[in-house]
Amino acid sequence: MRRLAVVLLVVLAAHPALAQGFLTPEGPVAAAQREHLIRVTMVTMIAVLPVLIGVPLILWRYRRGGRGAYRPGFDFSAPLEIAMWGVPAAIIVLLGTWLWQSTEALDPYEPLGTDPLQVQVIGLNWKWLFLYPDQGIASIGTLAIPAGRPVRLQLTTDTVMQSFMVPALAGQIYAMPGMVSDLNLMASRVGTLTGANTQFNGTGFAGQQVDVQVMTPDDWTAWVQGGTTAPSLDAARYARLGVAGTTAQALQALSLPDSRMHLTAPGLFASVVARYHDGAPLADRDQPGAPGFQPESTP
Amino acid sequence: MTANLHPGLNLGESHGAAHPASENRVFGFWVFLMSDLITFGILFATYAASGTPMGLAGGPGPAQLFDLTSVALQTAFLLASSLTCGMASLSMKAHAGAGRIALWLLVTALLGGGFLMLELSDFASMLAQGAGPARSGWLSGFFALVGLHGLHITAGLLWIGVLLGLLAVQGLSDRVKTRLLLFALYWHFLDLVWIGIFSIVFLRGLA
Amino acid sequence: MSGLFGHLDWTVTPFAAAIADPGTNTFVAAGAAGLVVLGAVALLGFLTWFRLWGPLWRDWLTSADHKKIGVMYCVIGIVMLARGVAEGAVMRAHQAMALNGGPLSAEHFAELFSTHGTIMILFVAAPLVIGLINIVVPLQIGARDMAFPVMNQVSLGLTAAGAALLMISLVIGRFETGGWSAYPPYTGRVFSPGEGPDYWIWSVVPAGIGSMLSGINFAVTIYKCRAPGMTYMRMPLFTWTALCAAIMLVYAMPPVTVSSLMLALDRYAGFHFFTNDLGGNMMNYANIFWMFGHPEVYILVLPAYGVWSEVSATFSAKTLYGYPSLVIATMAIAVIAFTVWLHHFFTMGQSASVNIAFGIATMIIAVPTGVKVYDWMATLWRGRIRMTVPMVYLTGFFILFVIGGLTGVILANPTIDYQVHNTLFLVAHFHNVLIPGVLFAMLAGIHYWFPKVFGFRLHETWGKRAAWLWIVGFCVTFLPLYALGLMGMPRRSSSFADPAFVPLQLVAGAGAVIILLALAATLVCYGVSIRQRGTLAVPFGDPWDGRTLEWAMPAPAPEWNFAVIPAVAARDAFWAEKTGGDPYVAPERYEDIELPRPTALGLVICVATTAAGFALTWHIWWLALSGLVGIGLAVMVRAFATQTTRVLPAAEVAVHHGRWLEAVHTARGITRDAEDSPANRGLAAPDTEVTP
Amino acid sequence: MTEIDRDRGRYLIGAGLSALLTILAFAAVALGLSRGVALGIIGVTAVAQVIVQLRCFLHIDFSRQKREDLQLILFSLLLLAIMAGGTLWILANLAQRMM
Ligand code: HEA
Ligand code: HEA
Ligand code: CUA
Ligand SMILES: [Cu+2]
Repeated sequence: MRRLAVVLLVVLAAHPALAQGFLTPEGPVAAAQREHLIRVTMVTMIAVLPVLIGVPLILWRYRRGGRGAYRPGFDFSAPLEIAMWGVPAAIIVLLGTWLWQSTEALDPYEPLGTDPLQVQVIGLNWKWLFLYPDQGIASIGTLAIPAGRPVRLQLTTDTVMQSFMVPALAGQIYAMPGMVSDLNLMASRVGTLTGANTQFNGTGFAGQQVDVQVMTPDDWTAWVQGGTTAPSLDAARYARLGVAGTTAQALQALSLPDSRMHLTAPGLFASVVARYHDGAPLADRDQPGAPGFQPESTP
Repeated sequence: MTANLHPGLNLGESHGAAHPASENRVFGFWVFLMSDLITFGILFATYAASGTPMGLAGGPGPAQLFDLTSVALQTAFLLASSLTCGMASLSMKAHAGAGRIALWLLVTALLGGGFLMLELSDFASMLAQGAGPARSGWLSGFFALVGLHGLHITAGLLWIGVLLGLLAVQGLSDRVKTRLLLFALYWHFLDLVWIGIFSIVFLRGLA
Repeated sequence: MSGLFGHLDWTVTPFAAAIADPGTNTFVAAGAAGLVVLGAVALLGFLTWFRLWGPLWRDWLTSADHKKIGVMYCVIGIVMLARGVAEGAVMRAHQAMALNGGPLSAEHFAELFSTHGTIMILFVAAPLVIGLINIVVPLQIGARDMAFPVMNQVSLGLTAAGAALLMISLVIGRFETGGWSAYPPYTGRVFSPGEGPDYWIWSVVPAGIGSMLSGINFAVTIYKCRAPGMTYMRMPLFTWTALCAAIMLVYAMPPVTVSSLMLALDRYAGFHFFTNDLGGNMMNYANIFWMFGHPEVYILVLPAYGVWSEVSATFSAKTLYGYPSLVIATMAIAVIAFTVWLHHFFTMGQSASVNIAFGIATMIIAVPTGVKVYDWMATLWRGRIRMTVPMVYLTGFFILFVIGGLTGVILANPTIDYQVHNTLFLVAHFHNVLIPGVLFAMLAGIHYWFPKVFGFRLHETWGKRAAWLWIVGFCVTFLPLYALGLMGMPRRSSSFADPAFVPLQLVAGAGAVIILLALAATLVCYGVSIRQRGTLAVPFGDPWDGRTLEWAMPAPAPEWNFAVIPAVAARDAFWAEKTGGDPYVAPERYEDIELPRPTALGLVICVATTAAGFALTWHIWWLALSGLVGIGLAVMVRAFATQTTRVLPAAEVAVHHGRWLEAVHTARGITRDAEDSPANRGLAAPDTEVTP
Repeated sequence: MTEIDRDRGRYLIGAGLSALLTILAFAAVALGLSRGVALGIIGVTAVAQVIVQLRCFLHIDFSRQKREDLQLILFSLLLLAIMAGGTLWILANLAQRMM
């Protein structure tokens, strides 16, 4: 079984799609998660294999007319009881310890190093908007990051609840309106990865994907530079993004050449979060992503 | 079986067959009340968790809305009604006759009704100040919790009506006795929940 | 806005949509709606043609007999199962073709997984489990009926009302699209203004209340109505698991009732529990929903564990191994199940300490569950095993459930859950525990207890064919989903962009075909068995050489269950009598038996609740009010009823029982060699020593 | 003293104690004691009053026959504590990390 599991993992890993999954990690967090998965699977095998192997053997040996001796009164054995409770308990103690350590170590709120790149993420129906406050740019549906540098994502949504996930880097975290959650990640190699929303939010849900472009620091700087000369993300453009639609539809509606925009209002993220806390009711027409949303009416 | 006769009740051995027969019902009703307790518990937790600046959403809070005097009066009404309800059970145990029981029930209903009127007038004045359940998450929690208790009281009043009808039509039969016992449990339970409400909602809010 | 018909008009039917906008998508919807309508019409026609309205009314709809109520629960479960399986198959077919699209619209797909999930958990698995408990528990503990037979009927009525509303949603309007967990704010008024979430709310709330009442009923029955001598530590394990499940129902149903009603207040009355603005907190919805949702899955699986305990002991002709351990493990699972709900939202952003606490609590459940699995293995060990249909399911359960449990333990690690939450890995996990765990057990349980209720066995060969098809079909359909999840494919996706998903999707699609064959084989099995009921009849009542009390009476079991309430002296009460004395002796004297009178209360409540739910969904206020008032009036009027029981004279019981005893004494028992032959009339002879 | 008198006495004592405890709690607020002290008094009097009413109105005690009820109530309180306490812990933790 252990061999089989390894073989299975290798076969799966050779599969092209796995470039997207965390079994072929592109960063330290996903690598640790994969490590943890393998450890847990292997250790549980101690408790599981006896069942997988034992059941067929017992069924054969003790079948009616089979060789096994019949002991209809056998209903207790102290050593067996001890093993039955003890072995799983011991395994759980071990797994619990690992769970504790790894959960503390991989708290998504903990930065992965000093001076992380700050990216603010706003979930919209059905696209992700990334803001780079320090660089003064924004980008729809594309998250570009430099390889080797820790990244700190701060997430919220300007519509219903969503969950931002990049499997090859760090997995996922929920994003909710009026709230900010964190996800720290880092990519070790250059490449293109896929990210997604995993929390169902309507008909465009399946298409709410993200291109995660991991670049060399130089390429990344150039990419950022290009963004500062792109059309700017003003209030009207932002409001237009709130209309439910895919990334492609949004880019077309704003007639953008590529995903980048110039971020002129550094407080955009904070104001999106604050919108839900100002004590006034929000009419349907002011709720991005809702069927009744009207971009013109948003202040 | 007899050693395990069901409690909570005021029926004694003197009540013969009615006693064991009511056993299952009373126990079942206890279980139901415990389920109801969880319902209230969730609303309590929701209410308590929403008393944050975010939950208040800039709207009025306890200090502006709660009226200590009215709450004290409501508490007095409900406690008194619990006592009169106990007197109804006691009259049953003492074989004091259907009339005496009906009288105590009527008093209980009047006190319960008084409680309800006060509560509704508090609700009305909150609504008049623009502090309805639609104003904030905290107010939603408040109206759901206190309102659910009020609904229970209303159901209790209807129940008294049915009991009075039963007493009139069937007299003090064994079945009616059991129903009276269940009602008494229910009514005392509502008083217990009210202790939670005036302590956690009103007094904590005003302290 | 809301006149006599509220928001209702002809355009809300899928037929209108199919005419306005013909295509695969609208045709599938209209076809499904058409099937429901045709099915209803055919049923009405059938009943009228064969003049079955009278018997249906007298013997079933107004009956308060726990066995009949149990059977009706199972019928609801099986009818809804047909819809649920069909939806599952359609979803798999769609996803197999969903590279950048797929035949169905995204909205239709969303309706499918939402109805499928809601139906399978609340209207298939739960009714089957509750139905089986209803049928079996009073027989196992030596009781005449449930503690509250009429309330039992009301529970059934409420569950049926929820199911009815779900079926209506197929024909009139649309269902909710946010999954069976229906998270707001997506399901709130702003983002889902239509009737969909309302349909969900008003089918879930009555079913939840009905289940809570069932829980009370089962708990009181088991606490208070046991036969003399049936101490706690002599109760059969199925009864133990039923007791624990019942207690869980009492405490786990309020959360879902509350969270659904809070959602309703948000939607109907502008409250702000879960809205985006004015202090709503949608995280609390997830919190409350899973306070129900997690215990619910253990409510379903505990009775399933109970079935395995009965089946493993009976068919290995051996005492159950480790009875005290099994009891302790059952109780442990029931209690710990209330402390783990947060594992459904590890990724919401709470701190590591919270995740650690709930993660470890979750893992601990693996210990008692493991003990149970090992105990069943030890029961088989040194037994004399007959590979009957229930045993085939048990085998499938052993191998597959352990894998599902293992992936559960994997999910319990927040570290890993950050990766596989909301992916197909999770979908694979829960089908892997629900199908081999719960549904295989229900199939095994139905096969096992069917003769007790209907008086004849089910066909073994067809049963085995079906069982193997289920096992194989399950593996082919769901194991590939683990891999897809690890590759990062989110659940609830109506399409995907990565061509690498295609091969495994195709395999899973093929599996769905095998599953449809399995369903067909199951139905054939029932059909064949009904046609051959003469040769399969087991009137003496003990076809499997059973061990517990329910096998000590004729099959079908009489309405009053026991001619005289038995006195219990040992754990495997019937087995003890068979080995130590004569179980078929006439009692010294018979007594009058009090039985519940038929009543229409459950039916009235069912109709009124369905009407109220439908009316609330469509904002038809006068009807909603009438329905609610109707429910209240029905309960009040019932309070005035005095003639609630009828008495069956002792003489009648004596005649019935005596005739059976006489037949038993003139018949010859069979050994287990003849178990699957027409010679098996339900009387077991001591099993001979078999040489290898 | 007959059994009935004893029972009546018990109801009256229960009501009297309840009234007293209620007055204490309300007084703590009405007199404007410091919030901490007031909350302490409210908490203690509430628990005390629940126990008084369980004892005097609902006749729950430690005697053999009532033990089943007591167990049921304690088990319910355990689950209530898990659910309500868990909710408060989870939501407070989330609020602290997200707002
Ligand atoms: C008990 C629960 C149960 C059962 C049995 C099933 C059965 C099936 N499910 Fe299930 N499914 C769920 C519960 C269940 N499901 C839930 C809760 C969801 C989540 C919904 C959401 O997202 O909110 C879901 C979601 C879900 C999806 C959506 C996945 C996604 O999110 O992307 C899909 C897709 O194909 C699917 C497929 C199937 C298939 C093909 C079957 C079946 O066809 C498999 C075969 C059926 C059986 C093996 C049943 C056993 C047979 C019997 C009981 C025999 C009949 C008995 C008699 C006649 C007496 N399911
Ligand atoms: C009958 C149904 C059922 C059962 C029995 C289980 C059993 C378990 N489940 Fe599952 N679960 C569901 C139904 C069920 N689950 C459903 C429906 C969902 C998703 C709902 C949704 O989102 O729509 C879900 C989701 C779910 C999650 C949430 C994941 C997420 O959303 O990201 C988690 C996380 O911890 C989890 C864990 C477990 C565990 C640890 C068990 C354990 O009880 C398993 C214990 C069993 C074993 C471990 C195997 C036997 C043991 C041994 C052979 C020996 C000992 C083993 C060891 C020592 C390891 N389940
Ligand atoms: Cu999510 Cu606060
Ligand atoms: Cu769970």
